Amino acid sequence: MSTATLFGVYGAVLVGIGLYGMIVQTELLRRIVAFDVLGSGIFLIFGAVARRGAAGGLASDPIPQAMVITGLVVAFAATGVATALLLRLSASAEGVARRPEGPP
Amino acid sequence: MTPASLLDLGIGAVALALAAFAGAARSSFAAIVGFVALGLLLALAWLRLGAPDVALTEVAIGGGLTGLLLIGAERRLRARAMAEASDPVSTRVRVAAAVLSAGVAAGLAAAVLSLPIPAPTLGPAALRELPRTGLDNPVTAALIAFRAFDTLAEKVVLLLALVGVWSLAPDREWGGRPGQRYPLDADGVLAFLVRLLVPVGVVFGGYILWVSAGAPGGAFQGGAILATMWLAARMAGLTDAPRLCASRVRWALAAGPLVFFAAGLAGPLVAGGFLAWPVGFEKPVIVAIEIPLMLSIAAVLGLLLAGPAQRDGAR
Amino acid sequence: MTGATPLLWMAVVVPMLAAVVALALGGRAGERIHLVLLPAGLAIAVGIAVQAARSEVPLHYHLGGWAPPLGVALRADWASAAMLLVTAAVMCAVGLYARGPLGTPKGVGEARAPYAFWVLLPGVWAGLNAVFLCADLFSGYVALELLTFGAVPLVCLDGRGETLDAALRYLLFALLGSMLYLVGTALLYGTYGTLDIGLLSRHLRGEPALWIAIALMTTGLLAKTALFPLHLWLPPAHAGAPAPASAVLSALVVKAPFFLVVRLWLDVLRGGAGTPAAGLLAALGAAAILFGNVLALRQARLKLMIAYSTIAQLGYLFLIFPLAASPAALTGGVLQAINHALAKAAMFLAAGLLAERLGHDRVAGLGGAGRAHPVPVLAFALAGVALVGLPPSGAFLAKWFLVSAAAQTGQSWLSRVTDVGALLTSAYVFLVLARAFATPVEPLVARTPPARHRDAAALALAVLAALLGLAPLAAPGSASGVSQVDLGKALAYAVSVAALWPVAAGAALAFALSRRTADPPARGVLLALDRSLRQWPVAGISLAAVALSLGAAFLLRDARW
Amino acid sequence: MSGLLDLWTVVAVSGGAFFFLAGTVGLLRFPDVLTRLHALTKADNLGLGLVVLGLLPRAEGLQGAVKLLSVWLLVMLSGATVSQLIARVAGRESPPA
Repeated sequence: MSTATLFGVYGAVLVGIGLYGMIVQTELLRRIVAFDVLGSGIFLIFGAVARRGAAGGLASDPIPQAMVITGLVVAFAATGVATALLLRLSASAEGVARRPEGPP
Repeated sequence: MTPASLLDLGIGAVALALAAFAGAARSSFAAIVGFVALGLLLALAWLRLGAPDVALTEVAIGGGLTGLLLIGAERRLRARAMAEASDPVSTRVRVAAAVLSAGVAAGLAAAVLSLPIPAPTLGPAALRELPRTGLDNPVTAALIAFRAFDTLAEKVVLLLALVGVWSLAPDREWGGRPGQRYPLDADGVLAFLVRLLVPVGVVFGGYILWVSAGAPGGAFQGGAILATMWLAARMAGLTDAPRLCASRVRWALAAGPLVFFAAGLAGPLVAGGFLAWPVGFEKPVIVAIEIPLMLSIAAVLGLLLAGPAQRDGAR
Repeated sequence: MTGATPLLWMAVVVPMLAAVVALALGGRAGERIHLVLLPAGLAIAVGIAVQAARSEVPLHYHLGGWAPPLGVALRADWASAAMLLVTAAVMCAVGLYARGPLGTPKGVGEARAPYAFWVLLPGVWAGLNAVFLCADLFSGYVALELLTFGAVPLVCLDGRGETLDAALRYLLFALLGSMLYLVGTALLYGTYGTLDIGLLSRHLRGEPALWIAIALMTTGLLAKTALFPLHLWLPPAHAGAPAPASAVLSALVVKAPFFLVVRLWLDVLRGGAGTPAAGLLAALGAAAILFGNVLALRQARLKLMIAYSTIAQLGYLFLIFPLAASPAALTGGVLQAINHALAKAAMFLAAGLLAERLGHDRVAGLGGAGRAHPVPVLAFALAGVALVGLPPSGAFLAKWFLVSAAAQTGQSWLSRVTDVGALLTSAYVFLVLARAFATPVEPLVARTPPARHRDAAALALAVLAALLGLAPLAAPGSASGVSQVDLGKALAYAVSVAALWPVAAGAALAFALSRRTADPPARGVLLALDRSLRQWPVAGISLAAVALSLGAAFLLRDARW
Repeated sequence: MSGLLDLWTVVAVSGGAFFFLAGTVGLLRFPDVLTRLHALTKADNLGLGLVVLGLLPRAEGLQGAVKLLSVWLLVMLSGATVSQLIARVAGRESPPA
């Protein structure tokens, strides 16, 4: 198996681990960590795609690389908004987080 | 089995173990440490995949800044001893989730294994058009020329995310300073390190941007380094976060994207289209965009890390 | 090149620029900039619509002068143009309406909620236009994220704990959806070396990676559009947000992922998704219609009722996929999306006005509102007419397209679903009206003086929705097929017994229910089902199950390639 | 000459790897924060130092050598500071007997 395919498969497994974590984690911060793991897996699949596209002296196709860089930054922003929301939620006196279903 | 493929196998196996650890660890702190380690390891994977630009971004943003965000949140949550939504998930649900997630992973793996040979690629096309961008690094060219629209939109995404974070401030603290004030430890080791490191870091951030025309690097990576330097200076108590209503803060955030917009809007007049760069002046134009862009990225990343205003509010 | 027009990038860049400048200037600048943005955005949308109607080919623009596959393009067909127009219309009404409740208070330089709202609203507008215009699936991802980050903070602008909870759920589920979409783009790029919709549709050879990619992307988009059973986040988010934000979220934001599903299934796959998968989407849509409408009828609070009604109305959109062989289906789907956008925005605005003036939004306590506050109630009634599908609303025409497409393709079960949906919709619309015209239990005290421009904003949208069915009279010969419809035939159908019995039955049901004075009881099989489906782990499992079922359905598709 | 340099690289990098291994084992096996730190800093300073020294002859020109050395210097600097900070926190939480 080539490096690209190998990391692509690893990426797929990371997606599975992250997805499972996002579904079953009850602690919200852990859910966010699982989201980041899921994202890492997806970016790795992009990496596999990029590496497979190595041609003309390039070690890797630059277009998917640019997409991953964009995606990484967006994932960071997502983590930022999610943690800020979580912190505000935990600080709010109502502490609705204890009501797992939320309203109504 | 070549040494290189053994290395790949090893990196992947440890990455999976770390991901599983991040999922299964008992404390959230351990889970976050697992994730940060995963990010660092994935940077090695990106080098193996021939993508040093992404490796830099992964280290700086994927593992580094995201890890900082998560650790900061964990520390504050622990301080509040928040009663978590602790409806335990039943075993049945866990099994169903595990089976279905495995199914999705298997489907993805099958898709990866079935990708066509020879693989389609835009690499040669990017190389062919590279001279028209005045750059030598095709990844930078993709970000700032071929797919400049996505990059521009993503800058706006970052700003919206920041305004979203800001909007979570308590009303009375609006416009105040984010995060806590760290005491100055004047003779301490941290202040010493930061005084030594910040100039190096700032030079390095600029260097990462400057070389990105021809070598791995870019505005994101440079901006991430600058943001970390700012955080280090705050943690050492050498500087405090500014008030978020200060107009210099607002303009520092907007300047990069606005220069990008302005250059894009000049395109139809001087280069035949929105986001088209004038022939013969591509590189100076791109540099003129990327320098303010990096500063704005540093500001937005640093302020996303800092969070909403929580003291010294206007009211 | 024919069909190239700079208006396309302007439609995205002008609101983006407004957001960035509003962020930089701060204070009241956002509100003021919005006053300039409204006419500009509307003019751009009208300009695109006019050009799209005149052009033989879809409009397009190569950004930076780089042609796909290396560069990215924007593209507008009649459906994009229609969505841009309705977006501009709703944004204008919401922008005018919000100047009251979300204006910066006098004597304050800058306030939290108004500042955030007037930066995020143009951001959402930019995101919507970018989704409707993108010709590249990765640009579509960035556009979806613009929407997510613009929309989520709007949910919790008032900072109450329950809205924070709703916002966090919405964010995490939407992000999960984005990730599934993103991984699909990776697989598509790895298979075809491009993400341009037009190029992709020409290169398809039916590889397994294609089907896995489309299954994951579609599932991600369904999560973001809150199609049953992936609706866990929608009711608390749409009901908890301030009224103008609810209007934008419910009317427009959930339409964007649907629009990308249409792009994937009808443009990339060119209708070749196969019967089982299309049937699966339609079955989920049908379930959404029945489930969402019954739950809407069971809600005690007006805003929750409207939010559940959105879940049902989104279901109609997915009925078009098994009918994709008939061009009428897409026309019907887009018309339904537009009709719902106008009607639902009007309803949320009207509900917001009523809640401000009554001090609550309990349906059982609306008594006397019809006399005291006639304009919001009239707006609600007209929007209700449009939701039920009475002529001359857009929904009546949309339903006509659906019914005729269903008859052409021999799938008349879809018409039964729409009949039951109309019955239930008319029941809750008439229930609200019956309550509003009942004698109040205690005399009403107006809390805030009515502001005429805000009443007018809600009413204008409602009138537009109620008259949308007359669009064929105005639309010039366009590719949409709207103008080819035989309006006489459609009208004859709309006033036939076949179309009117559900409405009458619903009205009767509403009358029966309105004799109860208390809130509806909070128990029942469907309510319990809803509660369990909206638990996070269950919704996550549903998401994965939908992805796998779609993948399996693709494998079973009739051999087309 | 090049044979000797290769030998140097092999020896030095292997030595560095040994210190990393020893440091990791120490991190896992030692009982408390301070002893673990002790193990870690050995890996950082000696291990990385030897690896850098071993790689120096293979650096691409002067610029590459300077980069390698500055990596070592920066890691030493931050490692020393961070272990100071960790030790301080550890000392505050459970003062040495």
